[in-house]
Formats: sequence, structure tokens, C-alpha cells
Amino acid sequence: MSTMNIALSITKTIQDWLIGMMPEGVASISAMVIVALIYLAIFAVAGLYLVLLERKVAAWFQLRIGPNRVGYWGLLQTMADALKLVSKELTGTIKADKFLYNLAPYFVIVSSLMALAVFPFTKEFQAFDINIGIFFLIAISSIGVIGILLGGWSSNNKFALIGAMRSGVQTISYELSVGLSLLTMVLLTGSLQLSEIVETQKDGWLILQGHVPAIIAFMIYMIAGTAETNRAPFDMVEAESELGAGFHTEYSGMKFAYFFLAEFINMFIIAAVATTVFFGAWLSPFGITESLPWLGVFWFLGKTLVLVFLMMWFRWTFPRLRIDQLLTLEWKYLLPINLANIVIMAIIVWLNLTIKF
Amino acid sequence: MTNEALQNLISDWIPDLEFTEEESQFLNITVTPENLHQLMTELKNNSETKFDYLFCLSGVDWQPELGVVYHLESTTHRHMVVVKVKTDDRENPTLDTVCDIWKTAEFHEREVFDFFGIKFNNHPNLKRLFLTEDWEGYPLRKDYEDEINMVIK
Amino acid sequence: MSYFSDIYKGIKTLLTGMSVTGKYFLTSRKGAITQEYPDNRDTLKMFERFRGEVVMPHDENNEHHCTGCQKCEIACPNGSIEIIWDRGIDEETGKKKKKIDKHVYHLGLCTMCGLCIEACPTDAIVWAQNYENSTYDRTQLTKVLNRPGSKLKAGVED
Amino acid sequence: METTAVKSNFKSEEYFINMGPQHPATHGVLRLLLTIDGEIIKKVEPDLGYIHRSIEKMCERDSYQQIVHLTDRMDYLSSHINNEAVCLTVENALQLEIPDRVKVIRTILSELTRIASHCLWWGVMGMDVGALTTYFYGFRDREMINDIFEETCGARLTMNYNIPGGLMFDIHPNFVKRTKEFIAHFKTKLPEYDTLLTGNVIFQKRTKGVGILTKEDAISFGASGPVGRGSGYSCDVRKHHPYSAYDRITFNEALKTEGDTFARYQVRIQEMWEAISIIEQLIDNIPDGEHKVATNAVIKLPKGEFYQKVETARGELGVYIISTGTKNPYRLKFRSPGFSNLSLLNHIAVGGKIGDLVASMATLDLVIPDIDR
Repeated sequence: MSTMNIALSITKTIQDWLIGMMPEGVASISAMVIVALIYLAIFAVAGLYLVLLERKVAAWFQLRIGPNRVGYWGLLQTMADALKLVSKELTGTIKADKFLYNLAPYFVIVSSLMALAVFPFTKEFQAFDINIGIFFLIAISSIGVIGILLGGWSSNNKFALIGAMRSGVQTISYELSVGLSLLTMVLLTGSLQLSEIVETQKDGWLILQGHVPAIIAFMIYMIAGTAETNRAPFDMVEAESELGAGFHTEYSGMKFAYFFLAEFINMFIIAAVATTVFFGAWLSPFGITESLPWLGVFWFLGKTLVLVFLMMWFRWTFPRLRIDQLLTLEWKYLLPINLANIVIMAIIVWLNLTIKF
Repeated sequence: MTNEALQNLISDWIPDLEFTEEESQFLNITVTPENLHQLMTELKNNSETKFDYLFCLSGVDWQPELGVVYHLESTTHRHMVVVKVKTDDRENPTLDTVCDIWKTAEFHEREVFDFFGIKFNNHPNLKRLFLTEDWEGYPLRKDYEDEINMVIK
Repeated sequence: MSYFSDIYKGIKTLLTGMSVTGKYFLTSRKGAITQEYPDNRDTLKMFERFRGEVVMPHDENNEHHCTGCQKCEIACPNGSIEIIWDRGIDEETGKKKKKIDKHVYHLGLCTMCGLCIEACPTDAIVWAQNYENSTYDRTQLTKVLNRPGSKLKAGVED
Repeated sequence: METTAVKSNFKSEEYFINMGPQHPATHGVLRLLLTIDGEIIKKVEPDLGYIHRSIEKMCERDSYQQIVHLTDRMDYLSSHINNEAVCLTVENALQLEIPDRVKVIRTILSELTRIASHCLWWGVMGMDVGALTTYFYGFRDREMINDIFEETCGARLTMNYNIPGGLMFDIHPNFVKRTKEFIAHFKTKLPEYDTLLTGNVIFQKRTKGVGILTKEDAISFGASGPVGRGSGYSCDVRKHHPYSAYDRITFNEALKTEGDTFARYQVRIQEMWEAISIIEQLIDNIPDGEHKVATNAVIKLPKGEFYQKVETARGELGVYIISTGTKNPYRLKFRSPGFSNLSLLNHIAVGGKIGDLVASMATLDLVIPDIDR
């Protein structure tokens, strides 16, 4: 058992290994850089395979076969896409606001990658376990919107402008219900730190502990989460049939790849937050694989992929909401239910009617 | 209503109307451009005729004269009539518009202007519908010459 | 309180919608409706009435049925058939008669309407079933239907 | 319509957007010049002519058989019904006696074309409103009909199977078997269309009360087909002026009165059910006999004017021939359904949002070559 968990808390192990070689300050910075590079590499590849998963799942929904030409069973398809995008020429409109036009993609990709650092993959396998975990997550995900607004406005294209304005309105209003639904769950756990949250779920996942209000909070969170990443029934931002390609019409090559990759990593983040908060990140259902902490990663990724599949299922079934219906859905339906839900959860926690195993 | 009943009902509205019935399945009324508009409003609003559906408005180049043929149908009585109007000046043919009676005429009249050059006074925005603004000549006229596009077999 | 009832009804319709796509997702093993075109090129067979291209069938000793009567050229709406004929002496009767020299067929102009085959009195031209007619250069689309050195089958009168 | 935004000193000026010749929502080369203020549409001005081939000028130099093949290229989704329109006009002008077999086959093929066109419309309507999988379900059913046409007529889209006087050649031996297979298959799939899209609450929110067209406006704008019937104006040519075998079958006209996008959608779905019942009534008793009547090679219509109305998938197609007795018509005018349906777009789209414009344009089911001719 002890041999297994040496390599677990990566940040500490790398830091100790580095301290032996160089002075204190430099060691911690280089440790952070190394961890960041590892995460960047893993999640660039993970993003590519999420895109492939989306295209395959879409094909199966639509009686098609999906990519099967490049590589065995289409596995290298998105790799080929990435290479194509890298080699493409970076075109752009002349009258575009050059500085903001080039800055926009970095906002989006940075905000989605930063949010990845906080997730508890297994026991101590977590880049940064900061004590304001969820609050940090919500704050980071609102930076992405600035990138989209900048991209749409600065590319001097009317369709992009409309797309950007729509995304601004949409994300701001849906962050509200993302935050509130996570708040109801924090009532149960009592702390914002993600590892703490997973700790309290040792005796029953939060969705079971909080029973009815937790399920309502989960549904609200999933709806608001899909809206947050501008996907599925809420994809007015790049509504193909109305605006063509929405805010990233004028982007090509690597800049477009950033927007495209960021959207899929955001989807992964929304699913990962849902698994940590609602389904007990790396906790196996009844503690069956407690002994091997390494298996936690499998549980965490499995649950996240199930939720990612759910979001893909939304995308390929539902038509698109109009922009004003989207706002009425948020302000007139999700918000009131959310507030009522918090009150119910508070009462339940106060009378501690939660189900504990 | 049968063609005869239509004929003598309409003939006492406006003096010189010609009615023919051979060579066509419907009652044909030929009217002079001056009282075209009056006849049309009467055909639409009169309670017995009530031709409220203008289903076909076509420009025709009858060689010397340029004309427009209106096919009208009543959605209540289900009878049809054809109204023809001809003007013989080919340089600046103008007729009254009927788009204030039937809204479908607005687009059809722009098409007739585009292909025949017949101007319709007090038409909301009479400009070419299909061809580009700077296209000279009116293609569907019989005397239209265009070596590039017209392949005479 | 229609507020809650239309939320409930809404979610119910959303779930039924998802059930349809879910059913297709689970039964996607039965195979897709899309054809993998370049891979199934040899097994892909067109129906026998498919209008691929107009061809003139020649029998074993290189004879065809085209008498050069130009009925197909007249029937063609967009001039994609040109018949080049010359005067010839008919063997038996010794009279002057039209002989077909070249039956030029512009596949590029043809709209596959079938009026020429309809108009041909001696059924000289027939539909072929090939569906890959694209070429890299337009002149390859102008074809001469009667093979060089072929002649009219004896006894075919228009 | 929700209350519009409060316009205090907040000044917003309109700007132009080109829903240009290349745009996913226009299904073809139609350019809409939109004047919009933020998201609300002030004015829609269509700019046509991108695919104008002046078919009417070409018809003045072609013989009547050659004109029939031109109509395939007008409304390519109901090409069979267009061919039938010209053939009927010529046959009525020559007072030809058409064998019963031809009439029944023409009606079956027309109804099959209508189902194929409505399947494509339904798939594309779903795509316009955002549900991308409907496209593939719609095309799966349309492909089966295309195979039936390919086997019988030899072509999938531009059939040219009708000629003045009957059919070019007789139907294929297993035409009846394939059609029955398709009907059995489609009867199980059409209810799925409803559960997937019609019942969907998001779809209903996007289409109910959008693009309202009253009955008087429908008549005054000359709207025909499902667009007119969505507003309660009963304009089914198959009912009021029956042609070919429509007088011997019983079917009811799909009529709705709300006149909004959802009503036009429901009319088309019900029309598909009607088409299935029509085919079922006819498919078993196709009378046998000649498949065409011999007409002389060069058809000369008697002097005079001839008009024939036909119900295509989009509305009422009228063929108006003025003939002076020569072998090609003096003037031939096609009354195209799409042309009048497009003219009312400005009337129903003003005041709505861009999403509404796309949704109501999808239910107008515009085919641009049919408008430009």
C-alpha cells in the first residue's frame, strides 16, 4: 500500500526532488512550470480526443459512421485536424483591431486551462489544493467570456458582433445559476476546498446526501453548465443557420484552434466540477476500490465522460432557443427555483435530515 | 357565377369593354389602360364577383403593343376571369399599378418592368428585380437582341 | 399554478425527444445509411435504367444502327449532339444515300433528358450506367460515339 | 410579442446585414438585405436573380417536349409535378385522351415527390432551428424514394419521365413492391418526426406565434400551398381543380387557422400522412394499358391561350401558354409558388428577431431556382 502512494502528490514530490538541486525560490517556480507543462500536454491531447468522441457520438446518433479514415478506427483524425490547423495561414480582416483580435484566443484558452489545475483526480493527485476551490473555478470561467466578446467585437464582422453580444448576455446570466447551484451543495459540505468536499462525500455522495434539493441543483447546474459553454440548446453564439460561424468567423489556423479546443475543455471542466461536487470525484460507489488510490483516476474520468456524453446527447437532439427565451428561462425559471432550493437545502441541513451511510 | 352572368354584370360598370371567350377557357375582358384601375377595384370589392386572388400577372409582347394579362380567381365563388390591358407605345409604356388592391402584384409588376419595361405609376419601389441595375434592354421583348447570351438554334 | 405544470410538461417532451435519438444511438450497430463511396466502388452497381451517358452499342463485327438521320440532333434541347454525315452510294439500290461519318456527342452539354434516345427510329443510341463522368479537361468530354472503321449494319432502314 | 426595450435616452441606430447569396439559412442563392436594430428586424428586402436562367425566354425557342425537361430545373424538389404540369397543359390543348394507367401512375409519382420534398423540408427545418440530427432522419426516408425514382425513371432528381402524351417508358416491374415497402417503413418513421421535433417544447417556443400571416393577407399576397393553408386559406388545387387521378381518390385537405410558423409546419406533416393514404388507395389498382398515346413528332398547339394549375410541394404552379399555332409557344409564363411565398417574407418577419426570420423562412420552404426561373 505505501509503495503505491509515493508518486501521488505530484507537486510535493517534484518540489522535494527539485529542492535537492537548486535553492528554495527557484525550485518552487520551476516545479510550478513543470506541472503546468504536464497539464498543458495532457489536456491538449485530451481535448483532441474529446473532439473525436463528439464526432463519433454525433455520427452514431445520426445513423452515420463518423471519422474512420485517418488512423485505425479514426483515432488520429483530430490529430490530423490539429496539424492542419497549425499549418494554416492566419488570415484576418484588415480593419480588425489587431491587438485585441490577437489577444482574444489567449483569454479563452488560458481561462479554460487554469481551471483544470484544481480538480482532484485521485487522493492527493491534485495540482493545487487551494481552500477557495469552487469560488476560484467560477471566477475563472467568467474570464472566458471576455475572450469571446473581444474576439467577436474586434474582428469587425457584423455576424461576429451579434454572436459576441449574444454570448456576453448568455454567459453572464447563466453564471448566476451555476454559482447558486454549487452554493446549495456547499451548504452540505461546509467548505469550498475541493478535497474537503470529496472528504465529506466519503459517507455517501452529495447527490444522495442532499436527496431532493441536490437532484434539483444538479439539473439546474447541468442546464446552466451547457449554457455556460455555449453548447447545444443554447448555442446562439455560433448558430450555424443564423450567424454562420458566430464570433470566430474571422479566425483561422491556430487562433481558431484555441477557440475550438477551449470549448471542449470547458465542457470537460463543467462535467468535472459536476462529478466532484455531486458524484464524489474519485470515490468508488461503496468504497470498493478504496485500497488502490490509483484507481480513483478511472472513477473520476468515467463519471466525467458519462456527463460529457449527456451534454453531447443534449446537443444532438434539441433545437436552439431564441436569445430572449434563453434569458427568460434563466431569470424567470432557473433563478427562482435555485433560490427556493437553497432555502430547502438550508432547512434540511439545519434539521440534518441528510441521508448518511 | 357562369361566364354569361359575369359578362353582363361587368359590362354595365364601364362602357367600352370587349368580352371574348373563344381561344381560352375563361372569360377574357380587354380594358383600356385609363379605366384599368377602376375595373380592378370594382372586380375586387363587388360582393357578387369578389375576385380577391390574383394568381397570375404576366407581361406579354403582342408584337406591336405591349400588354399585361391578369388572371383573377375568387376564393369564395371559385370562378375565374382574365383581364387584358394593352398599350401601343413601346418607348415609354406606363400602366396603373394594382398593388394597392392585391399585395402580390408588387413583386409581379417589378418582374414585368424588369423584362418588358412597362412602368407602373405609383408603384412603391419600381426597380429591376432579377437583372442588375445597369442592364440595358428588356429581355422578354420579341425585338430583344443579345448575341452573347441568346443561342438561336 | 401553470408555472410548475409547464416546467413538468417541458421536461417530459425533452425526455421523449432524447428517447428517439437514444434509440438510434443504441441501434447504431445495425449499420449507417451512408455509403462509403470510394471503398465500395466495385460493389456499387447502378439500376439498369440509370442515365449515365449516351453510348452507341456495336456488335461483334463492329456494326452499329445509326443511319445519320439527325432526328436526335433535332430533338436535343441544348445541341449536345452533332452528326457529321456525307453522301454515299448505297450498294444495292445504287441511289445516293446519307452515310454517317461521325456522331459527335458533347457529354459536357448533355442534360440527360433522354429525348434523343426517344426520338431515334433505329434505337442506335442507348443509356450506359457509368456514374463517374468527370474529367480533368473539358475536351475529353466531347466524344465520338461510332467507333472508327465501324459501318452501318445491313438492312437497318430509318 | 414581449414589450420592446424601454427607449429612454439610449439611442441605437439601425444597420444593414447581408444575409447574402451564400448563407446557410437561405438554402440557395437568395440575398436578403436586412435592416436590423440590434436583434430586431426592421425590414427584409430580397434581392433575386442570382440563378436567373430566363427559362421563359428559352421556352420561346424550344419545342414542347424540350420545354418539359426545362421544368426539372425550376423547382427541383417537385420536378415530377412540374413536368406533369406542362404535359397536362399541352394534352388539354390538343384534347388528347390520356390512358387511365398514365393518370394513376402520374398521381402516385406526384405524391411520392411530395413526400420526398417534405422529408427534405423537415430535415432542413430541424437544421435551421438548431436540431442537426433531423437532417439525417429526413434524408434516410428521402433516399428510399430517390431509389424508387432511379429504378423507374433512371434519374434521382431531374426525372424528365413525363412527355406530352404519357410516360417515356413504362414503370419498372418492382416499382409497386418498392413503393409498398417504403410506405410500410415510412408509417413507422413519421410518428418519430413528431416525437423528435413537433412535441419538443423548445421547438414549439421557437415556432408558436412566430411569423403570423392572416387569411386575408395570405390571399392578398397570393400565398399558395402549405403557406396559404397554414392561415386557413383553402387553396389545394387537387381539391378545387382536380387533374389526373385526383378526382377518384378521397383525401382531406390539411388546414390550420393560426397562420403562424407552427401551423405551416403541422400542415406539411399532415400532408405527408395524406400523401401516404393517397398512394395506398392507388398503388394496388394501377389499371393496365398503354403507357403513352402516340403524338406526332412536332407538336403544334392550336391558336389560343391555355392555363393549367397544378399543386406542387410548395404551392400552386401555373403554366400559361399563348400559342399562335407554330411549333413553339409565342409566350410561356410559369406562375411559380415560391415567388409569391417569398413576397410575404417582409410582411411576417418585421418586428421579429433573426432567429424568427430563419424559422419562418424555413416554413416558407423556398427553392430559389423556382423563384428566379
